Amino acid sequence: MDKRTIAAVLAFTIVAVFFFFSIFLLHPWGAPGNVQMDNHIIVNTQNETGTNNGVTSVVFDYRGFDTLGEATILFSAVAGVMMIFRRIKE
Amino acid sequence: MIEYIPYVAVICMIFIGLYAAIFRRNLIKMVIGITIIESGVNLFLITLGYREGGVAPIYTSLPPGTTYPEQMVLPVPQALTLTSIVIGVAVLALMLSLVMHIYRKYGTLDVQKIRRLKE
Amino acid sequence: MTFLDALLFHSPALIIAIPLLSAFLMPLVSRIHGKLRNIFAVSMIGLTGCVIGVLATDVLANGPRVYIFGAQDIALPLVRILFEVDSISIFMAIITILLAFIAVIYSWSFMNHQDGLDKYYTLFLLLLTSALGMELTGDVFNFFVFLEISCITSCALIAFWIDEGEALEAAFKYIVISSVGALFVLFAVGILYAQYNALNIATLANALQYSFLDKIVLVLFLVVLGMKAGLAPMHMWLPDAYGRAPPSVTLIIMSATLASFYGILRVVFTLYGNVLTTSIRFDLPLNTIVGWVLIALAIVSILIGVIMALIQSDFMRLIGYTAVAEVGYMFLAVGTGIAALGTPYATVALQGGIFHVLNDALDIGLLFLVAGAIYYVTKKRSLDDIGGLARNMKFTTIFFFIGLLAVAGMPPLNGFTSKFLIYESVYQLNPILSIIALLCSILLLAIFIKVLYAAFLGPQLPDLKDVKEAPRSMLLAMGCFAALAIIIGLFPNLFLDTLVKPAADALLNHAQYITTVVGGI
Amino acid sequence: MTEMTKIVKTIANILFPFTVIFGLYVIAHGHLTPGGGFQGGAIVASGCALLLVAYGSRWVFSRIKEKRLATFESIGAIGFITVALLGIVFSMVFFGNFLAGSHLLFGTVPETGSTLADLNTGGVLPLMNFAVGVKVIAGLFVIVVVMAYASSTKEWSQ
Repeated sequence: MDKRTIAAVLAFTIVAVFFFFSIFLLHPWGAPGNVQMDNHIIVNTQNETGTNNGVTSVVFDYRGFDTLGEATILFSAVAGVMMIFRRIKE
Repeated sequence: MIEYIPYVAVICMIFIGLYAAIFRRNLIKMVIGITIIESGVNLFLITLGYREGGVAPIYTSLPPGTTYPEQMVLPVPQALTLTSIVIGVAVLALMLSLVMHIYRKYGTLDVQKIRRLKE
Repeated sequence: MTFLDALLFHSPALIIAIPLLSAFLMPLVSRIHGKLRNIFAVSMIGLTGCVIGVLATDVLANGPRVYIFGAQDIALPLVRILFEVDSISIFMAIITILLAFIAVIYSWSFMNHQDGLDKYYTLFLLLLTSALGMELTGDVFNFFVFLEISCITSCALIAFWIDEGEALEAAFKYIVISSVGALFVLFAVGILYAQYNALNIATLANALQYSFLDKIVLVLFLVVLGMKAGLAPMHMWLPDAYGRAPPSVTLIIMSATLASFYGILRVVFTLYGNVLTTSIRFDLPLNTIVGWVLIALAIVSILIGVIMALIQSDFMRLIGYTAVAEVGYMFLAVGTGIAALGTPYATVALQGGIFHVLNDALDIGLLFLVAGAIYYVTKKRSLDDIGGLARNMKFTTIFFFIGLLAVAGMPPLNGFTSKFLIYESVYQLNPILSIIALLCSILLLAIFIKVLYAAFLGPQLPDLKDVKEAPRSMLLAMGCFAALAIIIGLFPNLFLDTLVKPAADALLNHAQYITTVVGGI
Repeated sequence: MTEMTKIVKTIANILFPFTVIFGLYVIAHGHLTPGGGFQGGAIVASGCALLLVAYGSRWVFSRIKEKRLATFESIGAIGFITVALLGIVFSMVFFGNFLAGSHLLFGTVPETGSTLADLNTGGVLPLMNFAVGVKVIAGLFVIVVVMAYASSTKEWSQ
């Protein structure tokens, strides 16, 4: 193995160990720290957006602009794939 | 330690995917590596939003006696993961169409051989 | 509420909605008629430019504006996405729309023999939307979504010439690096969300206590956005992408790169604004460490850019490496601004860096347009195959000469004004850095003189006898850039006082950014 | 992809309608039960991919022109962004939910707490769900058809 892969493997393991020990600072699974934003959404998703489904109210109303970006991503992926394969017709 | 098992799984998935993306020479294996990183990050987002004994934040026929908002799972990470999954599909479609074209043009999927053919 | 007030009130949303709606309409419009498609694209980008102009006059006059998506007023805890437009983001939006407008005029005639043009214009408008979105958004996850859109659209545009193997390979390398980087940005956004349960930049900046996890978030943001902006050790994709993509595409990808540079400014100055001066281990404040890291990477990228540009034979790859060197100058200035935060020359350095963003966009853009004109006329990429073009392509030679002087930072042109600010302020931090930057700029001049002689002045090659001048719309695009370079070069204070100084103050004064959101309107 | 045997085709014929109906159900009830435009669209697109696998890409490509699918997709996208722009016209803000609680289409507000699903709620959300659903169905199906057809044609005119 030449020097480059050894250096890459070394850097890779250092970052992996570094990340591994940093996740123990996060809040334990199942007990999120502060939840003020999500509680606000759960409590008045029905009267503010008129839907029963909290997740859809976040996807389309509270954070609807993300879903517009989302739709653009799918639209650009389709435009990209069709552009790359624009010459396959006989 | 037991509450941190999902995060350990997240870190393992991310770094397995990163290993495949960096060290594998076959193009398809790099694409698979990126998909593994992507599912690792999605798992991370979802584990952030879980509440002990939580129910999905949907009010249609809620199991009786669940006190909201304490016993409901956080909705925002699920919306973020939905966006991230569709991003994964879009990136995957683009990468695979590029790989198909590169294979059609160079006849090989090995990065070293492609670099040699290019000169 | 007259029409102008309504337009002004909704302008942040319209800046994104107009190019997006025109991108969605493009497949339908282009089925009607080809010429209509070009007119539609140019008019829509012009319309967005007008809306940006209206918003710019208001933001530069009376401070940042906030626009919430889905509600009239801000309700804490902040749940909705909001756009926060202050003078630095509107300054970057002006640069982006200027590059896009010139690129669309240029591609009117550059692309007229190509097929698949409706997809080209759709992806062009989507990349423009994502660059504008990255610059205007006040939400961390929204920034990630727009970063991802710019990844996908610029990768597809790099691979536009699908019959060239190198373009596909450059696009694949770009998409792999960018998507892995964007996934780590998502990981960082997840960590921020886990700690503070907020996704808005202002609320996060207000609540940030700089724990160990926030150090990881800062490192992830700096690494990934540095890679997207073309900083030194992670710049490998940039010369391939700029070298292999059509030049009008390179212009718009450059605006996405500058948007990532803006992302770094926003993260360091606003998100970490409160904690920037807290001291961590062995009493070194955060800003010295971040500043000196950026300076070190900037010097490395200047050196790599200049040395690699010296040995390139492919014209566009040579300009690609010069672009890496120019990004190095920007990071050198911003690094000094961060390292010596609070001293008078730090603000001068920051102003120099921000002014250099505008100048670099114009100069490197002009050089790419010239390279495109040569490729359009002679169909040749490498400098050895072309020679003696000055006889037939007079205007292109003049524009190349202006671009050459501007990139090297010669006095009458705009490169000089910002590079002078950078040298002057970096000198006060550490004289060696300023000397290195000066020498590299002179070396750049030497490289481009060699290119000028090789491509334009030398003896006429036999097969290039019947070469005719580039079409009119390409000359118009190059003319606009050259005219702007001369105007900025002759009247720098006009641009410095109206655009650059308020932008630098907006960055340094992050408290105003936070109170406009958290303190209620 | 080449054509499959008769058995696979008949099974695909049986399964395809149920998949499409279930996908449309998930899109239509996105604001009441788990689901929405993206998930329902993906289900219907998987049904179409089932047909593609069973009948081979040449048959599907001759039946369905990718141009028409691309038009469907841009119609869905335009629908989504016009509903958002209507927010500016009616409720003075981009992405404003002007239909919620307005006694127009999808206007009634559900009473708080655990309620039975009333389809006529959700304001702008069902419209956005339909638009995104159309877009995802057409988009994913175009990607799958184009890639399948590209992998099956031997030579591409460069």
